[in-house]
Amino acid sequence: MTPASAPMGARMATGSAALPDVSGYSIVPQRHWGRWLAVAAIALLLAGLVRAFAVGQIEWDYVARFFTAPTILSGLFNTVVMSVGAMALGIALGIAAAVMRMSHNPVLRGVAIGYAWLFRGTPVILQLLLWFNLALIFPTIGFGEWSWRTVDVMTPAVAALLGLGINQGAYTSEVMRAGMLSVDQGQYEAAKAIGMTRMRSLRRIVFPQAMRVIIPPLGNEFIGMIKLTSLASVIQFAEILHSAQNIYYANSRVIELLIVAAIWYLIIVTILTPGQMLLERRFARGAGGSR
Amino acid sequence: MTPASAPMGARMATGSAALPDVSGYSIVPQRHWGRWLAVAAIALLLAGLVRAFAVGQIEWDYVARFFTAPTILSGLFNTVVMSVGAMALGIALGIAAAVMRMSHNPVLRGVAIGYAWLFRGTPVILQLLLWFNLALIFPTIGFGEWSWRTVDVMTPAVAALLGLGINQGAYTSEVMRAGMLSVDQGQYEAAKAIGMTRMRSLRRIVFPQAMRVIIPPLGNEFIGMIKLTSLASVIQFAEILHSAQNIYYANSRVIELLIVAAIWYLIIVTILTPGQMLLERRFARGAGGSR
Amino acid sequence: MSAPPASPPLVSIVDVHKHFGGFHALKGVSLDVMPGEVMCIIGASGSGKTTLLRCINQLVEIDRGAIWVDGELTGFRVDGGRLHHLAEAEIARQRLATGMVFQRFNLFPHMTALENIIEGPVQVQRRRRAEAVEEARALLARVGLADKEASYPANLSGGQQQRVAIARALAMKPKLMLFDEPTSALDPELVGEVLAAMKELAASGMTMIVVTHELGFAREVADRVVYMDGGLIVEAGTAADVLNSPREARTRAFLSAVLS
Amino acid sequence: MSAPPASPPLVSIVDVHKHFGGFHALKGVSLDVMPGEVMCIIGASGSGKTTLLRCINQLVEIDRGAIWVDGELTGFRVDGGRLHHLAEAEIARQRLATGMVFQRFNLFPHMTALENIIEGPVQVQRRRRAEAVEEARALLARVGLADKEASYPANLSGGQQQRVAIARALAMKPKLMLFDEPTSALDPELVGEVLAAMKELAASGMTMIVVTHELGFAREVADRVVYMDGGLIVEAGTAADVLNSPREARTRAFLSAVLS
Amino acid sequence: PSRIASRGAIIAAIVPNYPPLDLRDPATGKLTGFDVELGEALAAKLGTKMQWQETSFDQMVASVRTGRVDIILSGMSDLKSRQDTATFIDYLRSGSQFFTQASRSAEFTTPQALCGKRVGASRRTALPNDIKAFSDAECVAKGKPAVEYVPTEGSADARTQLRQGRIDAAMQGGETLPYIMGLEPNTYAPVGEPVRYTLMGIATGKDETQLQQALAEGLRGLMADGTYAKLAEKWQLTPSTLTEVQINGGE
Ligand SMILES: Nc1ncnc2c1ncn2[C@@H]1O[C@H](COP(=O)(O)OP(=O)(O)OP(=O)(O)O)[C@@H](O)[C@H]1O
Ligand SMILES: Nc1ncnc2c1ncn2[C@@H]1O[C@H](COP(=O)(O)OP(=O)(O)OP(=O)(O)O)[C@@H](O)[C@H]1O
Ligand SMILES: [Mg+2]
Ligand SMILES: [Mg+2]
Repeated sequence: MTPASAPMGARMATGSAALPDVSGYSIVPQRHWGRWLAVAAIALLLAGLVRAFAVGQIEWDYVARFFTAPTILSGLFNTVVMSVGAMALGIALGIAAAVMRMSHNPVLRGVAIGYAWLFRGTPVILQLLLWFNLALIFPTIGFGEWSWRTVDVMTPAVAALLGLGINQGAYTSEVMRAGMLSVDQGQYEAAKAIGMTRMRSLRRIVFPQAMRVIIPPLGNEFIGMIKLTSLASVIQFAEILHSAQNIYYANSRVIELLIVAAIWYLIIVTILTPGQMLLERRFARGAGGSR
Repeated sequence: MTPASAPMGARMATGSAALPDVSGYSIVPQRHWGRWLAVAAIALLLAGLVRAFAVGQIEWDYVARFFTAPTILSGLFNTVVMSVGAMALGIALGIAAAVMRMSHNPVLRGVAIGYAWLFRGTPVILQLLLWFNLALIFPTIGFGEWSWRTVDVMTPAVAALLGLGINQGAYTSEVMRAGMLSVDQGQYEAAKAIGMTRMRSLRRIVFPQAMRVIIPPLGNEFIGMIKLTSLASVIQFAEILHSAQNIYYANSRVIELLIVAAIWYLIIVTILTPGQMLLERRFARGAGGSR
Repeated sequence: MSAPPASPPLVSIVDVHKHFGGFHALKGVSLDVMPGEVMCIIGASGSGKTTLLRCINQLVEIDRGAIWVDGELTGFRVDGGRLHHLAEAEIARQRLATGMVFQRFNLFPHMTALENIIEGPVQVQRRRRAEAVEEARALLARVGLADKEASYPANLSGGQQQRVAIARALAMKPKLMLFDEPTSALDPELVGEVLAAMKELAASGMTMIVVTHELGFAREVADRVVYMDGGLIVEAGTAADVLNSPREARTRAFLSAVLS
Repeated sequence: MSAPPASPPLVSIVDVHKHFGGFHALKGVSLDVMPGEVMCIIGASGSGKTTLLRCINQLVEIDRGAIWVDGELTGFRVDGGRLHHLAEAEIARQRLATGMVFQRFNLFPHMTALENIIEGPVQVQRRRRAEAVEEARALLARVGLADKEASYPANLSGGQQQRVAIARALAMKPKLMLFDEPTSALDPELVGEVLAAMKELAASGMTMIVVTHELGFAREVADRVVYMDGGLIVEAGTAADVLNSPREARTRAFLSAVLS
Repeated sequence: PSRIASRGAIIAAIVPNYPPLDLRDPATGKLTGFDVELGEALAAKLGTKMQWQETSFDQMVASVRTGRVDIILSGMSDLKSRQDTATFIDYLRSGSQFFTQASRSAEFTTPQALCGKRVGASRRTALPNDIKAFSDAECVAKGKPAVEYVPTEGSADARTQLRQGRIDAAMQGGETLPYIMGLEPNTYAPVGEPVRYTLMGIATGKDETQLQQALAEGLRGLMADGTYAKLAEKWQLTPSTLTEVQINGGE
């Protein structure tokens, strides 16, 4: 071994003269054969699909025509209103269940756990059918003077609101609970120390901080809710899928109208996604790893 | 101020003689009135519900009778088989999409993103209807010699499998991606350094570690899938809700049969939950905050 | 024991016991604090110092004994020779007499320094916002943070956060201030600024109970020093007595451990 | 430059350049390592030491120049006077000639120490499992961890983990071992055990390139020491030359900073 | 046709939600009903077998069009509007029949009494049109409030809504009522006579003349040998039977 000392950047040792000098050779740009094969296959598939849709038995002018039909637009409106309403109910119930779940009272805790188990354990569609047909169990609702026929109360819209909202509440309660648990115990104590009651400290101190953890999953759940409302079509709530079905029962343009509904759903969901991000940024205020 | 020095545990300073001595007084155990009121209200409500169900227009012997009717049991079987099948397809697609999403090729990445957008942006029920009616677009599937009539291929079971599985894949890909990102970059390098190719290192090193992050959400998704199969009833796949509906179409016992289905769902979901925990523990092997 | 003094004590703790599950954290503590007095509590980890403070402002409920603050029995109402628990709202009202500063600051991270300070006056005491803001600005100036009113806690140093926390407690105009190791979560170079704010407060005549390991501060500021061990007060007296010539062997052992 | 030696170099690096985006991390590095030689690379943070090692075993692709390991041109195939990229499987095969030990150990946390070691031989080299286990036990004994074969990495100390990592690399029977600051993530009291394992390895005749700040180790074990700065080799020579009487001002500045 | 001969079975679409024509036996889960037994007899007569394919009402017409099935034998009405897409071999007469809860039969003695009331029917069928036509002619034209149509998911759901009182009356094929009333005694009562008669037919692809002839021939045979009448009696459908086989007789 002959330790060489040479100027920086130069060859430093011995023997490499035995190796061929490749310094003048140019590098052939890399071609990712397998990769481009995959791309080609996918492109072919997509092209085939597009062609099939174009020449297939879809009449695109029907899609265009019905895209803004009054029935469809009113269905769209109902979808959005129902999503907002059911989500609001879900959030209210979710907060109540989360607070009950964290109470010291075992009965309240048990009720909250049972609620989540029951409604997370059964399909929404089944819950909707049960609410809609509630009159088979309770012909009337209320006591004595104040009693109504269940069917008058339990319209498709009300059944959908209850079914979707109560089901959502079971999921939201978990989100809320995670949010509240994410707030440091010291925050409760600091709130108490300046004379706040438990309820006021939840409202002023704990929830605003929990929001940062709560908003992202809640945004996802809201987008899920938009799509969930489609199930209310089976109980005759006139949301957008129901509207589309009503039209195709009359004119047999099944695929065309399903496509109309699909495009509308994609539009709503695509609009909401950046909205969710804005909201998340808004609630990250003052965060930065303190505490 | 007269600093006193006194034996430990004794009164230490001056002046408290002015205050009444309450040491002999017993403390009245606390009664949480509001809390117990809430409990009473809920108990009343529950009792009322139970009574209503008991005396209401539900014929419980029908529930008992049909609980194990052959149709229901075969529906149950189909529900479970479809859940497993669709989940398996979803996992396969999810892994493929996650790997594509993390590839260097922009086209593959774009396809993976588009896939997630399209299938997460539309309701499953709509996807199921589209698959089931695919023959309206493509009367035949395949090329030349190897071509089949779409309707022979796209039976309710196949349409349900594709609809549920492909939709699930879009969600699972996010789970898989999060799992793969949770594995330290150093692990890929260490795998390369002992001569592994990318695919082998994914299989042997990355996925087994990602499992710990992947299994909990995947368990939730599987439980969700059990309930999602209920939607396949609209395309005539004979899962348990469809079986229940077939029976109540014939005998009009709507609520009774919906209750039968609900109980079965609760049973499956309740059985699966501890199973999920076991699995989670299994995959936490060797974890303990190393790296 | 001794003759009644001119004014009654502000805080009077009589034979207080506290259990956590099976663990006996306070084993009968009695202590009076006079108005304007600064009392330092020292003692080893786990000796019950924090628990005693938390009993005084009712973050923890006592099992036996009694605590009077400003002439009121805390947490209970006497009726027919028996003690009845007070309602939550009553307890919240009683807590207004005491301000508390925590080891970990516990500022509200979603509020600016100013908002942290006015939260209590506006939301709890229902005072006019403009007035509360004016006072809050004065308090911030007093703890040397006049320029930080719009900063969120995440953007303040630990020492600045603790000074905001002191201002937040003072904004409620408490009769008594409790400090639970206010400097022990701070980097050494930040301890001084917080101690300075506390000295200024003591000089202004505030009654203070301070749990601390800063013996220098205790020696300089405390009227009395109390040494706790195993849920009991082992020794109490002037700072000079307790810190320089402790009577008890345990106190001596503790002091020599802290000083080395 | 100098006369051809008896044996050809094991590693021959010729004018290697590497850019990361716009950043020029290696600016033309040339270096030969002879079989059995132990070479230590020292240099300030960001000088390109890690990048050079990663180029040698192709974790990073070079932009210009050439690297030969064991007589093979790495990463490329010469065809018609042009260089063609090798397929991934070929590169993986070439990597078998080098073992690498990382600063952060990078053991596979879901496998026991033994499983970590046999993973390469069994999965990559397709050797019989029983044989691989036997050799792995011998390697564990050699690094002083015979009793830890069933432990998961999470239950090993940093020093133990790093010794398992050395055994894992040796299990592939490499011709060349690369070490990237193998002791800098270790608590000081654990450094010695890892250096001891490396000294034993050097004594056994293994060719080693070691990036390290442990000048004591370099002085004792290295045949040559290379000082890098700003993506270039500034100075190279025997350990005694470079460490005791560096010619370059930058080297002197670096050494005096490290030693103080 | 050769396709059916080589397969050895006719594929028939059925939606088992229309008792007594099409249902699944709750006890056994087997398909049964008048349509099913008639279909089996018909197939036997033609020397082949029936292969039932359960589908949804929405998909039925699409199914013959796409060739998913050879025929639809599921109580389908032979309507002019449907004759564009399929050819029907008529085998039963159906009447769009209002009915109400037995307890309210005194309230609604004639269909005209339903003006201004809520009436439900499956939204997938032609019945909503019948209700509209009736309402226009008998209510609106005579200055009475129109019948309010309430859509339901199927006829079973219409009955469920009727029992809950969500609707005042419902409409479905009158031929099925006797059986339904036997199933749930004292629950329902018909209101007057059917407002419109239609024919129910076996739907086939438009170009499948060979199959249409064979089916018509077989059906005539069943009528001649009394099997048709026997089955109709078993499922309480005698009043709705036809005496001759028609092709596309519906209007
Ligand atoms: N909420 C609680 N539940 C159970 N045990 C508790 C609780 N709070 C305090 N303890 C226990 O009571 C004992 C006294 O605790 P305390 O916090 O009062 O000690 P301290 O003197 O403040 O010690 P340090 O100097 O560590 O803060 C400790 O052993 C502690 O574990
Ligand atoms: N993957 C990468 N992408 C971008 N820049 C990189 C990457 N890897 C290294 N660099 C940059 O290249 C330069 C050299 O990095 P390298 O890790 O080789 O330094 P080093 O000598 O090992 O330093 P240290 O002693 O800190 O490990 C650094 O400025 C680093 O930021
Ligand atoms: Mg403490
Ligand atoms: Mg480095």
